[in-house]
Amino acid sequence: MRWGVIVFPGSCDDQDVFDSLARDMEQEVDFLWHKDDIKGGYDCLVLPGGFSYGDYLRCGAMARFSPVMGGVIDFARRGGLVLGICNGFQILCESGLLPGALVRNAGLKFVCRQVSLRVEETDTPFTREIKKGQLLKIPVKHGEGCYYADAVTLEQLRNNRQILLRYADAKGKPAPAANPNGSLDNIAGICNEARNVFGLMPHPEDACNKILGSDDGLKIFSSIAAACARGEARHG
Amino acid sequence: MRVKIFVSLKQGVLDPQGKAIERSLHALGYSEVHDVRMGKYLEFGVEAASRSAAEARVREMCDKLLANPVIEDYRFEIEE
Amino acid sequence: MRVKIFVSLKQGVLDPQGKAIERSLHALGYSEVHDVRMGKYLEFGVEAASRSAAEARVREMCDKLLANPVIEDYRFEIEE
Amino acid sequence: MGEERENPRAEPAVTAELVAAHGLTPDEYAKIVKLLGRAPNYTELGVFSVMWSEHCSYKSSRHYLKRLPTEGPQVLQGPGENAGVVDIGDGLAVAFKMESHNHPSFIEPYQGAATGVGGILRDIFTMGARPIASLNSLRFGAIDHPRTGYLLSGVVAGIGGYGNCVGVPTVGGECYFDECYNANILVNAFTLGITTHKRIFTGIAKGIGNPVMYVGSKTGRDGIHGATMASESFSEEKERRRPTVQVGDPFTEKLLLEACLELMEKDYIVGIQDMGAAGLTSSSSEMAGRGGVGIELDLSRVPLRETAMTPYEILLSESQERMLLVARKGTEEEIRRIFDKWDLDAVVVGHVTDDRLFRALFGGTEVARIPVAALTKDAPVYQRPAASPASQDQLQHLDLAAIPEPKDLGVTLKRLLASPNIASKEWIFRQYDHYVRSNTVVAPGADAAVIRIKGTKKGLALTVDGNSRYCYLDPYVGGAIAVAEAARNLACVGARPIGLTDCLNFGSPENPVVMWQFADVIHGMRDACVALNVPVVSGNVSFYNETDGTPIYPTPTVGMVGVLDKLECAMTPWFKSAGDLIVLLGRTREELGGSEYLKLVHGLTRGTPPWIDLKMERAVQGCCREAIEQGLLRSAHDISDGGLGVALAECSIIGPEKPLGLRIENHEMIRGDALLFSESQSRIVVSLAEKNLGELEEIAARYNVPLQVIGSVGGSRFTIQPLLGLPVEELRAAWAGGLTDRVK
Ligand SMILES: Nc1ncnc2c1ncn2[C@@H]1O[C@H](COP(=O)(O)OP(=O)(O)O)[C@@H](O)[C@H]1O
Ligand SMILES: [Mg+2]
Repeated sequence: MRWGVIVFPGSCDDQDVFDSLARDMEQEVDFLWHKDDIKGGYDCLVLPGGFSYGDYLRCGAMARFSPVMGGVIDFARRGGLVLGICNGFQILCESGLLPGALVRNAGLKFVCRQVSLRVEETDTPFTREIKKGQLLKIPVKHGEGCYYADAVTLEQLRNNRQILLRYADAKGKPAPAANPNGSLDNIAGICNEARNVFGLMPHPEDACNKILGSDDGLKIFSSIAAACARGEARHG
Repeated sequence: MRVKIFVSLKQGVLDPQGKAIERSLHALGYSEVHDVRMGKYLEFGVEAASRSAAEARVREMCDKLLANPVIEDYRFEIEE
Repeated sequence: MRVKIFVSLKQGVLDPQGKAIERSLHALGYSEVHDVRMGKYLEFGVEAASRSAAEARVREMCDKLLANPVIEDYRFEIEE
Repeated sequence: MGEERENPRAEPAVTAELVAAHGLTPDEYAKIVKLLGRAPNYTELGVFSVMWSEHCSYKSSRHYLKRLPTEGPQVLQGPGENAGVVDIGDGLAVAFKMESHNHPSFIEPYQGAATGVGGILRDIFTMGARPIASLNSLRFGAIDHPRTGYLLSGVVAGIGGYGNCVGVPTVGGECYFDECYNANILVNAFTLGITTHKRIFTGIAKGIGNPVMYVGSKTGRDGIHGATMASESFSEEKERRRPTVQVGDPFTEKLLLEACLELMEKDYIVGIQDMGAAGLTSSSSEMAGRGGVGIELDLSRVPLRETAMTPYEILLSESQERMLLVARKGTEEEIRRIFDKWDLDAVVVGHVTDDRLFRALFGGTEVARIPVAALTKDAPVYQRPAASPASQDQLQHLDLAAIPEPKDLGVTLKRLLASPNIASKEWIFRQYDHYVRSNTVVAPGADAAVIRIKGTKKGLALTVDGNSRYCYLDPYVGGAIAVAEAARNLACVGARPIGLTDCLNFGSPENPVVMWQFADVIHGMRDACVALNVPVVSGNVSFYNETDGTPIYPTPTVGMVGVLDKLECAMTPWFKSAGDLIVLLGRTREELGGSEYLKLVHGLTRGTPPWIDLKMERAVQGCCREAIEQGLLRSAHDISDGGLGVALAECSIIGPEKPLGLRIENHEMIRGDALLFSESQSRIVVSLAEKNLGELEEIAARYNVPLQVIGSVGGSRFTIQPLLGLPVEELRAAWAGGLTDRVK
């Protein structure tokens, strides 16, 4: 399969995503510059973490208008798989591909640490290889990762089972103490209704090798690879 | 013309910054302060044929970029 | 009384946010915009015997906590 | 083509007052007149004042810095450039340096610290290296001083805010609190970058006629030399001209970083240097100085952010996120195209000349004409008077017999663990992205950080250390220990030191006591560098750090880098499994002088610091490193602040998993507080499976290192027979909350 990693001027984790896909998973990966349109066929587009445009004003607010986003939105509308990590998640919310918004951490400070994530749904291309309720050890590092949505939206997310990851404690309970940023309902990652767009605050690319303390991030990437192997058509 | 835009968090969206400021103000002895809300303040110059023309443009800018309707409200003033 | 405080960067102090916002407004076709400055906007309620009493207190709060005199200016409005 | 600009303001006459206001002595002014063969104009005076400032000229320190060893087969670039460069094999090299940003951080903690990080990042990518890891060394006043919380919060947020946004992980550092920093905090920022041997750039101007290009942010009146304030009187629009605190723009820095690294893939660049202190002036004259050429600048072409800026202001502005480069003639267009891709200015502002003059034009008229040598190699050098204070002997006198032993040593241990100098620094490093670039193998919380080098089997270890209390009591010993402790921290993760950088933070060089401290610290550092075979490849001196009129403790901070040939061997300090033996390498003596214990429990900063035998230090480190490489150990932790008691507690509690207790039954027979809290040097506590003990003993014997099995790991209690015993959970709680609970 073929992955495209979008590069905004202030992307920081683009190389990390590239390396974990290319080195740890031996996948075919291209960088896609934010000023270009998307050419050629891709199975999955990744919006990496970082500070796309300095994250001035609001995280992801300006990235949403960069030329490449038109292509990303079409790609998603055609059913292509889109993964937004951290700043990528923020951009997906800002551009309306995902509901809700990510606001300042409740603690007001940037938080960088390992968290454990409970996998809530597995009938998606992003979590299909993972067992329901399984715990993943993956780091978060963000200043504005507190997920917010109004009551109605939140209800829809629950009803459509769009909440894919929750911050949980060692026992797997989504307890307040396990919530690093005050996210509603301990939400760490959600998908859209069509289940082909996934945004999460934690960084799987920083957990793709045992030497880094965890390789649970691979489980998300290999779920995507498996889904594509199952012949979901290219969307290019 | 000069434009002044005030972006504030919607009621119901929690505002940890405002809360933190309120706490520090109380700690400093300003106990008379309550309901602190923190927002953004933008100022810029703009050329436009008329005030109403400017208003229309500024409203567009806010809806498109400067405020996020999911979490924020905005209002603005225009001075000749 | 309601207090509204506007904190903005001093003249001449680099305002990266304002700069970036101006750039994207231009990119979006709003080329009529210039000199964008970004600041903080605070709103809160306060009890005070008189308007002037409130003013004195609020000025104190700004000098002590709400604005950093090294890089920021502030002004405020008080509504009964 | 820049439009012709008029100097917007008539320049003031150069008077004795104005000279003094520019921090130049009458003698220095006389020297300027002699070098020029005439009196300088106002703009030239400003140029001299910054180039001859302590910060740029190193006029008080140069004489002593020469004593530091800077050579080694691995050294590709020693001191004198923007950063040192060291070979790490596989055709790869690392560039690293540490910089201080003390005074700006005290005035505006967030921006001061942020721009400090920005500056050191530029020093690294200027060399052609991509920054991959940062450290920071911080000193604040007493934790309960009214300003400390505000300064700490601002500085940490600033370091994180800038480093996180640029995408460089902050993988470690250190942070201490002492009254001597109440009114003069220290913020020292370290960054390391990686490159190849083929891709090393330097700050040199060569090739007559080559264009000089300005890239990056526009120029404003940021941080213009304080002298302008002193000479405000003649100014009309005073308010607008007041020098302003520099505000950092990490996003622009990120663009500048990527644009420069992309440009460096091509061979368009002759030389490149960032515009740091004294901005355009120092970068251009220093590059010309290194190349033995002249430079002509047309200031009317410099991209400006503010209106009505004078030549003086343009030359002295310290606006951030700017670089100056000398390009090969004819490549200007290509260069502009690359910077355009990243939405940055790239403007030709001058060219290299053969007259060895620093010349600045403004709208056609010449506003400065100075021999480059006068600004660089002919700048004053002083050998200032140095004398140890009469009180030093008094200070070093400590009568242990007069120091009562605490009744409950368990309580005392908890107090030490809760001391902000020893307690967990998690509150700090949680605010730093230490994962980005996905290389971090040992994150903050260990003796040294370890990062992998993708595409190799190697790892890099980084640490920063310095104990100013030791330096205050005995500058020589303190200087030696700063180097030794850094190297020991590297040995504890299994790394071999390859080079160091330093920040030398001292009081006023015009104070003979300070110069004595400076000379002795350097002497001690030199001896340790030689003994441990670690060259100094870069560094930075910060004088005039005074708090309430008295100098801070002499505070050298040492940033050291090491290589692990087998990354998978990287060691961590915490216990791994119950039943393991606990072994002490090195010997504990009754050395409580200058210890954290003496200060915290008895309120004393006196005595002589622990002695250091550099031969023994080298042996202990070698022994530990070899044991790690042989895979014999499960943990290794250096014994520093707080002594054996604190080090053992840390082994029990600082790990990511739940705490592991221990039982110590065998140890030296000295007074209990000395056994637990003496900070004797050259000691490392390790744990290992019993079956490996024989091999470890064999290695220790070969290195002539004293080895003692002192106990074993296990259980939920922390017991040191017969002195103390308590639940390990209590120790963890004290350590975890010591700093965190006090900054809330
Ligand atoms: N300012 C800081 N920034 C980042 N990490 C820090 C800072 N201060 C301390 N740390 C981390 O906390 C741990 C303990 O620091 P320290 O007590 O200085 O260790 P040591 O005494 O072994 O040098 C180290 O891993 C260090 O990297
Ligand atoms: Mg230390």
